[in-house]
Amino acid sequence: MSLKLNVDRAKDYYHQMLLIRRFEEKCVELYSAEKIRGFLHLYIGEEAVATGVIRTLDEEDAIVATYREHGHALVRGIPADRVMAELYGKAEGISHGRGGSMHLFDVSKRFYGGYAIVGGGLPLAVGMALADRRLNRDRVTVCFFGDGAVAEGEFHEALNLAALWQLPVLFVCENNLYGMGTALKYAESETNIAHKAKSYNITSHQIDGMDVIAVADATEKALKHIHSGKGPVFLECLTYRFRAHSMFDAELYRDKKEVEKWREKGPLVTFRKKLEEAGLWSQIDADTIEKEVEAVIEDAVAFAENGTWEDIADLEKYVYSPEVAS
Amino acid sequence: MTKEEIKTTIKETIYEIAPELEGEEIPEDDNIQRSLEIDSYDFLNLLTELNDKLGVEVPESDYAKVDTVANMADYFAEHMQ
Amino acid sequence: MSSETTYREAMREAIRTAMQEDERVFLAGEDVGRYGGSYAVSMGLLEEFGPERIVDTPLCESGFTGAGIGAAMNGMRPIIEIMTVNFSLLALDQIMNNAATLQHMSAGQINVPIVIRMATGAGKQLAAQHSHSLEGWYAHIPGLKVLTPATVQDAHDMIGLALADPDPVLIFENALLYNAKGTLDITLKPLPIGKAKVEKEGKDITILAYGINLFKALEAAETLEKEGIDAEVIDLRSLRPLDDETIMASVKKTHRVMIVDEGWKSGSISAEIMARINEQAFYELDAPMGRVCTMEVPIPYARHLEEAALPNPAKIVAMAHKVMEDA
Amino acid sequence: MSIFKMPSLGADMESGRLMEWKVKEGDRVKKDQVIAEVETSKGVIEIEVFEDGVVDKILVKPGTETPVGAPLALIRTEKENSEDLLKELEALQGTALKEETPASETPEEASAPEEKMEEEAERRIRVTPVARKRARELGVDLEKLASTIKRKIGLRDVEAAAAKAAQPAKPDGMRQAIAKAMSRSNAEIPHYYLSTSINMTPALSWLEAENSKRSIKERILPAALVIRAVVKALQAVPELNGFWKDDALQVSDAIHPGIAIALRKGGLITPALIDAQEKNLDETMAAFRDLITRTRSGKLRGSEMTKQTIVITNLGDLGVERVYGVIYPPQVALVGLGRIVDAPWVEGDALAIRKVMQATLAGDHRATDGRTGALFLDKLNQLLQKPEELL
Repeated sequence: MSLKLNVDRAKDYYHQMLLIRRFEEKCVELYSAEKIRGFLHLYIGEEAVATGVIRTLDEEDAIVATYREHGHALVRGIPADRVMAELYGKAEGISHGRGGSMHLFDVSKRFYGGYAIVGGGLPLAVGMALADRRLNRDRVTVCFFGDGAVAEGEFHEALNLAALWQLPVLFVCENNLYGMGTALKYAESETNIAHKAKSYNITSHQIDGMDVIAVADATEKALKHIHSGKGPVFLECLTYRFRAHSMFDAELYRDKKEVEKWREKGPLVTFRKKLEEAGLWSQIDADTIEKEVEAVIEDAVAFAENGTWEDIADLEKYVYSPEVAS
Repeated sequence: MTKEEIKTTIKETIYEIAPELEGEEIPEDDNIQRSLEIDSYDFLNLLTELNDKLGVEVPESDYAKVDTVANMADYFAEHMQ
Repeated sequence: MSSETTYREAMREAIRTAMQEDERVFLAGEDVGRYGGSYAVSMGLLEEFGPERIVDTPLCESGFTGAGIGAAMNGMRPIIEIMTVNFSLLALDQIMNNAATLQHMSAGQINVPIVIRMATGAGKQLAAQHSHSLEGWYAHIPGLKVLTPATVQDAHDMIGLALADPDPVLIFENALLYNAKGTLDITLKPLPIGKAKVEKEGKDITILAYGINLFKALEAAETLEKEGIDAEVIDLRSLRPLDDETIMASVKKTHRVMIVDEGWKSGSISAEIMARINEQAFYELDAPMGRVCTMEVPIPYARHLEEAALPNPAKIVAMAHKVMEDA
Repeated sequence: MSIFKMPSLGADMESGRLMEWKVKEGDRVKKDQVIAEVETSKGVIEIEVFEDGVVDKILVKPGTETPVGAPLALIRTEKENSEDLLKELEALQGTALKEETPASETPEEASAPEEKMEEEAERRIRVTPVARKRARELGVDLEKLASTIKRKIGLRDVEAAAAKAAQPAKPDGMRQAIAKAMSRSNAEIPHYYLSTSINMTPALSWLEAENSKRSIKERILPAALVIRAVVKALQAVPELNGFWKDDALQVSDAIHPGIAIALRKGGLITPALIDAQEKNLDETMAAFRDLITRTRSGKLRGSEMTKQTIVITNLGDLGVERVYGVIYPPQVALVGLGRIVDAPWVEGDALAIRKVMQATLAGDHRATDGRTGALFLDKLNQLLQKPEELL
């Protein structure tokens, strides 16, 4: 454990991961109650990746994520109530109900969404990094994507460009072993994704995505590498989603026992174990955190419930920028 | 036939003789020929038609008595009995 | 201040000026740098602005177009050159799913001021995979703006207009026009995006055209003139937004309309225009509308077949006759 | 064989629209028979054939706008085919005939299924959208219009119909025609004018007495009496009745006075009262009546538009006292008649009040001089003093 782990940090990580977990559990409930509609992709089981990476970033660094991005959004600090209202499709949602679960954006937090075409966010991250370099801004763009994206052309195009142009991009592959219902071994000739990334001349590591400390540690190192001008870094985080791909998924493609096995090394379980080993668990006051998180989620649901519907007269808003005087 | 009916008949006949007046108001107290650009031929036609319809033949010597729609109606009313 | 120049040079001049005036502008695409641009638009710019601003990309349309979008989201003013519209299909995900939607999905938090230029059209015996005309197809997509410069003046002006626009703008440059000469007056205030231009006034029939077909339409109008048919020729300039106002005003004047469309008939921009005229000016029509489109075949290689597939002045004249005679 | 062509019904007529054939192929026709109606800028005019014969072939369909001189039909006559005619026929056969024949068949074939459809759709009138809109605005009855226009009704048809309804004889075209003719007249013809006062009391008294004996339908208007007098005066002074052609006066035996007839909403037409010299007063009145009726309903004959040998303009109804007219070329004179007014009149050595009319003669100085004109006016005056002789 190279990262100095203190109580504050431990509390923070635990709080973030628990927030994601409880928020997502609430989402399941609300989806079943038809409060949330559309697609709902849950991040439960993968909390350590978003938390480990994002809590290590500078606030000027940008994030490009996927359609499984509630966790990333929450960790980045987008208020849970705005996220929940967006899932409700309410005018108070972060995108006024136009994005929904798969398209969360908060530019003020440099959170650039929310992409629902697998692999589609990667080139954007490359471009954002290109802009930072051109404008001499010492920032990093972090791009999250799943193992499914590895098969997409855009993955390869983006990696090649980022490496070719030595851009400040941190690629974070959340390898949860399944692209929807297709196991990685049925999709890739080479299942070690970090190896693939290496072939683009990118510094690349495979890490334990269930261990928030390991993730944070690797991120810290990667950021140093990028800031030193050595180009992009690729992190393959081995993780697992405990829930189905989306709400409407019978999970015929995997064994319940496999899920159980992964649950045993879930990020919260793993983290608690580590803290106990370090003698910190008793100091973080898990009950208080639990209550705080419960309160936040309760408030978020109330906020969403009390939200209003966007006026249909405003439907055509946000297709083109408002007229600017030339 | 009342005088009003006679007037209506006169006006209808004027419209027949001069269809392009259709839609225009025909003044009752103005000289028919001058106000409506009715020439002597049209006027003769008008009297011929009215003769057919009302059975009154206006001699030329009485032309001065039938110069307006109102006068013409009076004239016909008088002579129809 | 007006001078005779080519479409290509006018465009290059506009890019050069934009790059001199705004550090955020850069040009990226396949072979735009060392090669000088596959249609030589960017010839000499690499030397002037260096490889950081004239960026040669690998063959990865989706990658570099997406990178352009990302750069635009993050403060730059990229001009992305896709060699031809045919290859833009590889970047369609980025253009359609990202550039066109981000503003809406983010409720106005993000705008994408990207300019995507591409050569378009047939006429050089390049066969089916290098001869598409899909500008009307792109015009289907809300969130995009679609420009089709026909004249040398517009080749110049539209670069500036597109860069100044806060939203994604696609510029379709007909490959046969690059060598075309015309007058350029850089002091003229450009006609805004979304404005059509009446190139020739007339009273008998309106011919709507864009891009290279503007010239075919003007040629046809000359022929018609000799026959006593006074055609009004309008350069649409922008396929999205369409200038309904100018179109309807002309329909109200001539009561007869035909459209020249480089695209295929089915689901084309000409179909859209006809539909709008039907919606907005049905009671102005004195004859069924006509159109000349590309024949519904993948563009063939052989010269005579290709020529037969495309709109030309004779077809335009014939269609004008049909519309005129249908009284 | 002869070719029946679109006649020139006026110096300024360039083309006409054949509206209706009154004969069909194979019909026997007689000289002067009206065989078609042609729409011109001056209205619909019936046109006559000039020879006896049989209609061999109709070359132009109704509704077709045809330039003056273009062949409309072939008439089989006894006339021998001259070389020129043969050539012309050949040319026709080569072009117009061959073109026209299939052209007149194709649309029929093409319209056959359409007609069927129309029947099924209870004969829906085909009107373009803008025509429909304009018809509403202008109050044009499309049903009525559709009964005369068999093809699709367009904007132009509606506007033409509206214009026609507003002004039966297309004043614009007419105005232009008059403008052209009058400009030419003033430029070419050196006019001289003579005027005389005529005591109309005897004529009007006689006429009133005469009319009082007649039914209203047989009454004679003063205008007819004056026309009759002018005609008789012209018989005495024939030099004013004819044409100036090829730098020479050609006196006409027949007298076809063009009678100026005003169209109430503007414009003036001067159709000929044909062979007025052969008509007594009653016949003159009847012909005058007929001419006015047909002028106003737009049903003049071609010959009436072309044959005038002199013009008589009577603006008396409008209160004008004296008329200085402009001669219609190639005619050589115009008679102008003013209003009949009560005026002091010297009779013997007493002053009396009499009905007085100013008669004016405009003469072409190339053809005649003032003496001729004076003779004419004097004769006219004499005739009107003995109206009973005009019967």
